[in-house]
Parts: sequence; structure tokens; C-alpha cells
Amino acid sequence: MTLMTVEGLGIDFGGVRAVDAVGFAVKPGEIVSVIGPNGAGKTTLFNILSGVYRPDRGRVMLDGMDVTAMAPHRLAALGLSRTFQNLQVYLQMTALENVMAGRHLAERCSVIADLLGLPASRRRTRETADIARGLLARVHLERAAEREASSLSYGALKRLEIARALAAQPRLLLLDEPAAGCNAVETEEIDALIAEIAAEGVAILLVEHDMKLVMKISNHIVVLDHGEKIAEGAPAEISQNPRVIEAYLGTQAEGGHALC
Amino acid sequence: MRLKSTLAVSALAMMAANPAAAEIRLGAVLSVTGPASFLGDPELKTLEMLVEEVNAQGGINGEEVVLIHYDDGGDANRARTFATRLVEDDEVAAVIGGSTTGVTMAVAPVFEANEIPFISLAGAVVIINPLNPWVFKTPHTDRMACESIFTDLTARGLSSIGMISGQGGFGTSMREQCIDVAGEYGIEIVADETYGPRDSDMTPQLTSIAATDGVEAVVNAGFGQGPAIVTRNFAQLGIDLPLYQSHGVASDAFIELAGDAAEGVRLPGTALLVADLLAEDDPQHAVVTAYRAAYEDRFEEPVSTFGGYAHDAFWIMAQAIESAGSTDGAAVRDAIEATTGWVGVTGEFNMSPDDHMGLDLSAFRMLEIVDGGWSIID
Amino acid sequence: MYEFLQFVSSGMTVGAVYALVALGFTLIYNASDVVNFAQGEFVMLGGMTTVFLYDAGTPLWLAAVLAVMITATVGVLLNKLAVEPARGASVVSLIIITIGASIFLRGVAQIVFDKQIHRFPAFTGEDPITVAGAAILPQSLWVLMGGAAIFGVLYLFFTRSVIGKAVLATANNRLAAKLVGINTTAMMTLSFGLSAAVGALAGVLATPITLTSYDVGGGLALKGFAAAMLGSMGVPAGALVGGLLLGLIEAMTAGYISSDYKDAAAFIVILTVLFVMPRGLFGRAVAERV
Amino acid sequence: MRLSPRTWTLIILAVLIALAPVTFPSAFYFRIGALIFVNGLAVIGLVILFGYAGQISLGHAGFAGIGAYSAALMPMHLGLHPALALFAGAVLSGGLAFLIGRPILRLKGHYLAVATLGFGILVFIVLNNEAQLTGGPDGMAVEDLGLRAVSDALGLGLRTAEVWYWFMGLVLLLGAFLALNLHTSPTGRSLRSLHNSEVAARTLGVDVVRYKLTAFVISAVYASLAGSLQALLNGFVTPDVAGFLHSIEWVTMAVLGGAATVLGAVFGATILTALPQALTVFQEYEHLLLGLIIMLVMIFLPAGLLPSLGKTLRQGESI
Repeated sequence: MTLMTVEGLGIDFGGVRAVDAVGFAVKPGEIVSVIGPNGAGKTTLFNILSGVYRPDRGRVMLDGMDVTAMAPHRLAALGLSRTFQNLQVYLQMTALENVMAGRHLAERCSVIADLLGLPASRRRTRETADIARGLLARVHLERAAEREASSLSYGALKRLEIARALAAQPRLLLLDEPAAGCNAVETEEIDALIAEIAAEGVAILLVEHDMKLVMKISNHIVVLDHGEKIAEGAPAEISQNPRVIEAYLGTQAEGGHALC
Repeated sequence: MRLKSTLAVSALAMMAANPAAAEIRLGAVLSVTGPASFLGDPELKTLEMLVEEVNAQGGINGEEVVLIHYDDGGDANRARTFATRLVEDDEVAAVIGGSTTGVTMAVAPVFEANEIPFISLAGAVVIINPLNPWVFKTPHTDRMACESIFTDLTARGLSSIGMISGQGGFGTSMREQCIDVAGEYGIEIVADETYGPRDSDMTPQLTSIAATDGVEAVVNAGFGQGPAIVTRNFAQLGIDLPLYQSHGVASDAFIELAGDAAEGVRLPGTALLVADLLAEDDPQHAVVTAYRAAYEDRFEEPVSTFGGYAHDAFWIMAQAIESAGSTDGAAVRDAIEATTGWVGVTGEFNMSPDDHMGLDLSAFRMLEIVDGGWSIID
Repeated sequence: MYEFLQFVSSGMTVGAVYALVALGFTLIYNASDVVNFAQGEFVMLGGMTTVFLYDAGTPLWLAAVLAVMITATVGVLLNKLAVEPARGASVVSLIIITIGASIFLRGVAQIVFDKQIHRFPAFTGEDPITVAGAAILPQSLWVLMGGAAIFGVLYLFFTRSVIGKAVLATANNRLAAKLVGINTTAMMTLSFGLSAAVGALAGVLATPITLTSYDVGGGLALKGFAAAMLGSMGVPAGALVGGLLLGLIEAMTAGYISSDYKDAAAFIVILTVLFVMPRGLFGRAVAERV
Repeated sequence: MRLSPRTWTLIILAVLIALAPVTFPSAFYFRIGALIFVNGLAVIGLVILFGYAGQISLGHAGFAGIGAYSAALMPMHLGLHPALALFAGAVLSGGLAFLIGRPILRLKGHYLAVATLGFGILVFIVLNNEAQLTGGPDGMAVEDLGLRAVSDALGLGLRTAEVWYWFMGLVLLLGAFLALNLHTSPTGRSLRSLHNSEVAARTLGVDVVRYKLTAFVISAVYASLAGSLQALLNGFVTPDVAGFLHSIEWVTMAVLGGAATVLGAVFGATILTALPQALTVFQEYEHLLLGLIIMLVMIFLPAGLLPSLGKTLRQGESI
């Protein structure tokens, strides 16, 4: 039973095919990585899957339902959550509030009750705060709970964003370079965290440049180059695939991210 | 803390001006800036000039007159605040002001509630009708301006007119009054256009009026730069009809701004505009010539009808305080109501408990602009 | 038919002034992301300074040149004293600064000049030219030609001259411009000076028709801002089209529908356009980068 | 016991409102106080729209105009009690905000600014032009709300200006209470999250159109109530209440005080309401100085007065 199926997906920007004819599938509890050189269209793909961009071609199915070009908030309601490559943390809110805001879908309250500060609304806020504290602990940020996000380190913000995405209790989690800018210890923590999340049955779609991480935790890898899928398969197959190696060697600028 | 200290600062600023012995505190709320500054500016200058003059002559009843004035910027809400300030904080004995009808109507209840005599400088008839026991006014009503124009039209055998009015309070109110009173003079308004207070081209409206069948004359209700532009556009379009302006076109500045286009324009004006044309034995000759000379000498700008309203308001108030012998509100009010046969620059005032303006149509003189100057039509 | 022509000529003349004010907004916006609500005051300063110099006996052409130079200096000072020191402030804070500047300049003008309404003579006579029954003032042609010339010269400046290209580069990407060695601070100063000069020129050209006083700036800023947004903020061609369109809509509404609601018609058109094209007539859709 | 920022803000406001009259030399100051509270109410509404949800409006005086003229017209033509007219006006404003909000709030930044500005001007034009109904630019009288009568019936022995001061003070506290509740509520978090990152909020399930609309409607109701109350306080109303300058004044109050907080809103309203009164001593230099002060504050305290002062105080403590 697949959770998400992507077929022939494509989008153009000013005549350039940023993503073209991409297809793959994700099952619950599975970790699928999308890799490729810079500019291969990975983030664009994520933006389409999360509803931020409307694709020009192809379709996306979630649970057998066509969700192509559905608005992001409706996709979120169907259990899709994501993080961002360039961080979209709520900088002027505290770490705790960031994670609490991730609980949005679970805590629908009436505006009137919120304005009046009715007990129901305040109880809901307390409950959400408790859950959020738990999630902060899970990403080792419990001590930063009351700090404004703008004062946190880059690595902490990365983890905060994961916690916020988890707060939405997703069935499919899109992680866009969760380990970028993290040191070895932090990367290992994130590695463990991702595995743990997947073990709970959440499907994970991962964009990551750290190939060690990718090769270690992925069940399945999709390789993009110039917007097209050039290979797909288990980590062992991918690391041997000549087209993949060529794509990576062809872009020397990648430097530190070379395939290992 | 902040709230208190801010207020304390302004309190200190105002304390400096607290009542001393033997002075008459005269308040003024005027639209010195904003869209009605065309009215408020000469009004304030006139009041300041006259207060100095009176004090140089030993004040009123031996007491110095102190003028406390605020600029409402033409905003009724601000004017109301300043009215409260005049009454509660400055403890004035009498108030002149309200450059516009809107401002006047907003502040009048404050003075009524505190029984302080108030002379408004605004035109609309609603200020004195229904009668408010504490509220007077010195300008003609806009209804009288309409009547005056319509009388002249009738004399010329014209009965079908187009109107173009400013969208400000002055133009809107006069437009309504003209429409209201037109029937009594057998005048039909066949075209009715307006323009915004900051518009710079009225040719579309005038083109429409000129294209309307049967228009025999055009009447423009408004003040400020609007009438000058209307007049210029009128000439530009070569419209060959009599053009009437209102008393809002109230100074030589209009002739300067409208240039040659102003030739032949008629309007109901006050004696002030034609001071040099008045016969020596004209009852208004002395007062008009004196005010005009004093104002133009001091401020180096043409005197305006609006300053004239302030002139008359000031002297009516001053004389009332003098004859009342005190600044007791009711006594001053009664003295204002007793003003009869007093000749001001606007006309002869005959106030009464039922008439808080005291002017009649004779105060208006129909003027025509000829060779870049005023002339009187009889 | 002559009516239509008359309305067109009225709308174009008024619209040309709006277009120049809108252009002033656009020049400053491009260089600094600041929406300068003091833009109308530049028009006022141009007109009023010319009036007072002319009345003091300066020949009209010299008075006009001096007025433009003085206003450009005011523009530069506004940037140096009020906008540059506030760099890093939010866009809204910068807008409030320019609103403060507008109140300040008006306050200064009412003291330095006066509160009367003024004009100076038209450049080439007051006798209207009749074209197919429509009467057009020679000064209207001055406004239209002058406006066209300003747009033309600026177009050449931005596309042909090195400095012009540097200003454009700054507008496109400030960081990149800095990296290739463009003095972006100087470009900002230049833009403020240029924008103020354009505003002052509008004031000089239009005053014989529109008259001027210390407080004409606010209304012009409002219309100019609306025109700039209609044609997409930051696009000079948009300023031109937006300004002329606004003027024409007002004139046509006043002529054919209702003079009471001509300003309303202008804003209804703007709202309608924005509902259909959220970035204005000349705006390009930009994909969100996340 | 540790008090929440919400409780602190309410206590500070209540104490200031209660103690300020000690320094008042005359009834005029009670009017200034009441006006500060009226403006403060509208600016708190703008804080919800602008500080919480990050959406600008240059046209909220339009809603004030609807509120003010509802309070003036409904008692006259429908025989409604002014108090009811006040609420009817709020419903009308909220409903209108709901209708126009959907298309307008799709716009961003300066485009949103010009669209809201256009809306405000349209309201002003209608109020100004429909003279038969509204009295046109000269305005119209507004029926008495009857506050003084209530006060007298209760034997409070207060003057009219004082009654209004205390009444408006209570209304302001209520307005602050609601806005503060909202801040820490689920809705408030959603508003602030879409302010911080609209795209992140969307992917976390926030229906941004709906939430922007919510903030827009709430702020419109605040503005409408402020407009109604100003009209009732003055007993008179002119179309200026809906004017562009009035909108700008409120936005300036919000930004000057510090746009993100309720206390900043009241602070900004206080400064910009009281300052012109203090500046009158400078006569014709009044406007020049007002412009200068606004510029200087924004140049040197770009985050607004209250946050900047707060930061200075905190730094002072830590040293």
C-alpha cells in the first residue's frame, strides 16, 4: 500500500523545465531520499508536493486520492508536513510557540472563544504547550522553550523546524536538507531522529546532501538531474549507477557534497 | 507613567497662560491650515491685528484683551477638542471662530452647554436656524448669495442655469441652498456638476454644462483655487455665457489668479472688495477703507471677505462686552442681541433675539470684474 | 466628438502630472524600497519656489531652474538626513518617516512661503489652440511634451549611461550591485535627487494650469502613489501608463458619468485591476522562493 | 505569584487609567483622555491586523466612518438607541470587511496598502457626496448616548467629560483584554505564524486567507467601534472621520508606539493625541515640529517607542 504516488510531474519557469516527468512512490514508514546536484529541482519538487507551486504536468496521489495542485493547508490537513531548506521558522515567536503553532490543525478553536479567553481556549493552549514541550525535548531544545527563535543557533533552528513539522502529526514528512550546517554530532542526532520517526510509521521524503546520511538511512533513493529523474532504487544500486556518478562528477562546484 | 508625564508637560505649557487679573480672555478656533486655510488664515490675522489695536487703545473697559487661538486644521473632531480646551482650560469669556460650517456645528454645543457667547464665521444657514441662544454669525448665509445671484439673473432675463460646485462644505452647502431657493426666483438648474477640493482641471464638467441644452448662465459655488480654475477653463473653452462666482471668491487674489479670464465675471460681494469705489457718504466707506488699509499694510496681501467676517465678529463681540460692562456670558449674549444699526465691513448688522446674524440682502453688492478690477452693478 | 477630445486633453494633462509623481515614487522605490509619501511635497516645492523667485524679479526660466535645483537638494537631504540614518528599519517605519517628512516640509513651506494660492504666467501665452473643436492650452502641451521629454531622457539615462545602468543594477539586486563595485549609497542619493527634480519639474510645468499652494502635495502624493501601484511600483513605463490612465478615467467619468464620483471611479478601477492583476498592470508574477 | 504578560499589561493600563486623573487640572484633560482611549481602541485593532497578522491597512478610517455614521443615522432613521446603533455599525463594518477582505487580502505589501487606501477613500467619497443622507462635508449631529444620565441616575456626581473618560477607559481595557487573549490563543498563534512565514504557516495547515480575513474583520470592528464612540463623544460627525489622514494617523500611532503590542498601541495613541495639544504653544511651527518629531522617533527608534524603551531598560538592568 503506497501512501503517495507521483506520476509524470513537471513544472516550467519561464520556458525552463525545472522539473520534468518525475515519478516515484512512498510507502508508510519508508524513508525515500531525493538526491541530485544543486539546481536539479529537488526543492522545486518539494514545493510542488507540498502545494506551494502548482505543477504544469502530471499528478500527485495521496492515499489513492488525486491531490495535484491542492492548497498547502489542505494537504497539511491530509497529513503532509514539511521543513524548508532555507528555514522558515517563526523568528519572532518563542521556540515553544513555534512548535505550538505546528499543532494548528489539532487545536481548532473558535475565534470568539479565543478573544474572550474562555476556559476552553486556555485549556487548549495549555494542552498544546505540554505536547510542544515534549516535542522540544525530543529535539533536545527543551531548555530553549521560552527563547525567541531569532536568538537560536542555526542547528537549533533546523531541529526546531523538525519539531514543528512533527507537531502536526504528519503521515508524510518532507525534510529539506535537515542536516545542512550541522556538525557531526548533530547530524548523528538527526539521523537517529529520522529513523525513529519512520519507525513510528511516518513516511519520510528526504532531500539531503550528506551522502553518508542518505546512504545509511534511506530505503529508496530517487536521483534528479536537470529536473529529470535519472535513476531510482536501493542505496546500494544508486551508488553504483554510472549516470548518477556522471551527474555528480559533472558538477564540480558541488565540492564537499561529492558522492561518497 | 508616560501618559501622566506627557499630560503633565502639556499642563505646564498651558499653566504659563493662566488667567491674570483684569484681562478679557477671547478664544478662537480657526482652520488656519488644512483645506479651509483660505478662510482661517485671514481670519486669524484679522483677529490678531484687532486685538493689538484694541489693547493699544487701552483694552475693553480698561481690561486687556488676550486672544487664545487654536488651529483645527479644518477637522471637526480636533475643533471640538480645542473648544473644550478653550472653555475648561483657558476659561475664555467669549469665542469667535469656526471657519467652516462643519466645525461650527461640532463646537457650538460646547459653548451652549457652558453658556459662552460664540460668533461663528461660517456661512450655512443651519448655524442660526434653528436658533441657538449662544450662537451668532457674521457672514451672509449661502442662501442669500444664491438669492442675490438669482435676483441679478432675473434682472438680465435669464432663467436657465448650469451649476458647478466645489465638493467641500462651502460649495456643497451653497449648491443645496441654490437648488432649494431656485424655484422662488423662477430659475431652473438644468446642469449640475461638482469638482473636488484639489482638482486642477474642470474642463470636462464645463464642457458637459456648455453642451446642455438651454443653459443661459453658469454659477460656480466654491472657494479657494477652484473658482479661479473654473474661470480659466471657462475662458479656455470659449464658453460665451455669463459666469457667476459666489462670495467665496472674496479677494483681489482671485482676479490675479484667473487673469484675463476673470473679465465679465459677476459675483455677490461685500463692500470690502470695492472699498475704493464706494461713495464718500456710503455708510460702509469709513470702516471698509480703514480695515483694508490696516490689513494690507500689515500683512502685505490682499484683504479678503473672510477676514472681514472676523473683523465684524470681533467688533460686535468687543462692543457687547463693553456695553455689558462685564464678561458675564448672559449679559454679553444679550448685548450682542441688542446690536442694531452697527455698520461693519460685511454690512449693517441688526441683531435680535430671533435673528443671530442681522444681515439682509442689501449687504451684498453685485460686482462685475471689468478691466482687471471690480465694478458695482446697480 | 469635440467633447471627447476635450476630455482626452484634460485627462492627459492631469494624467501627465500624476505620471510624473508616480515616476518619482518609482525612482526612489527602485533604489531603496522606500515608498516616499513626501513625493507630492517635491511638486509643491518646485511650484512654490518658482513662484516666489519669479515674484522677486528672477526671470521665469531661471526661477524654474533654481527651483528644480533647490528641490533636488531637498531630496538629497531627505535621503541623507532621514532615510539613510534609518537604514535597516522596517519598510513601514520608513514610510512613516516619509510621512513625517511630508508634514515637516509642508510646515516649513507655510512659514517660508505663505498660505495663499499662487501661479506664474504660462510659458507661451494663454490663448487656447483649437483642435477639432477642442480647446487646448499651450501650457497643456508644455506639460505633455515636458513629461514625455522627462520620460525620454530618463529612459536614455538608464539604458545608455554607465551611471544609469548602475542605478538599475542597484534596483535589481543591491547586494550584487555592491559586489561588482557599485556605490549603492551614492545611487540611492542620486535617485532621491533625481526623483525630487522630476517632482519639481512637474510642479514648474503644471503650476500655470493647476495653481499651487503650500498644501497641494498631499493630494498629489495620494494620486501619484495610486498611479504608481496601478502600473506596478518600480516600473517606469507603469508609472507613465498608470498616471495617464488615472487622469483619463477621472476626466471621462467627470465628463460622461458623474463629476461627484470621478475620484471614486479612479479607485474602483484600481481595485478592479488589482483584483485581477495583483501586481498591477506591468507586474510580473514572481514564484515564491522557499 | 508569577503574572503573565497579559495580566501585567492589563494591570499597567488599569492603573494608568485610574491614576492619570490625579494630574488633571481641568475637565479638558478628561476629554483628551477619552480621545486617547478612542484612538487607542482603533490602534489595538490595527495591532491585531498589522502586529499579529502582518497585514497593512491604509483605509481603516473607512470602517470608522461606517461606525460613526451608523451611530448618527440609525437612531435618526430607524429609531435605534445609539448604543444599539453602535453594535449595528460594528456588525455592518465587520460584514463589509468580510466581503471586501477576500479579494483585498490576496494582495501583498504596497498593493495591499493601495487597495485598502482605495477602500477608505471610497467610503469617504460616499459620505461626503450623499449630502441628503449624511449632511455632506458639513456633517451631522449625533444623538446622545445617555452616559451622563446613567451616571447621574447612579448618583456618581461626575461631569460629562469625566463620565466619558471612565467609560472609554473601561472600553479600552475591554479592547485590550480581548486583543491580549487573542495573542496567546490558537488563533493568535496562527495569525502570528502567518506573519512570520506565510509559506510555513500554509504548509502547517493554516488557511491563511481565512485567518487574514479574521484579523481584518476583527480590526474593522475595533475601528468601527472607535468611530461610533468618537461620534457619540462629540455629538457630531463629519466625513473627515473616514478620511485618508485619519487612517494614516492611526497607522502612525501603531508604528510609533511599537506595532506588535497592545501597550505600544496605547502608548502611540497617547503620544500622537497629546502631542499636538502640547505643540499648540509653538503656533505656526506646530506642524513642522510634529513632522520632525515623527521622523526623529522613527530614525532613532525604528522599532517604535515602547519596544525601544523596553530594550534600553532591560539593557540597563543587565549591566
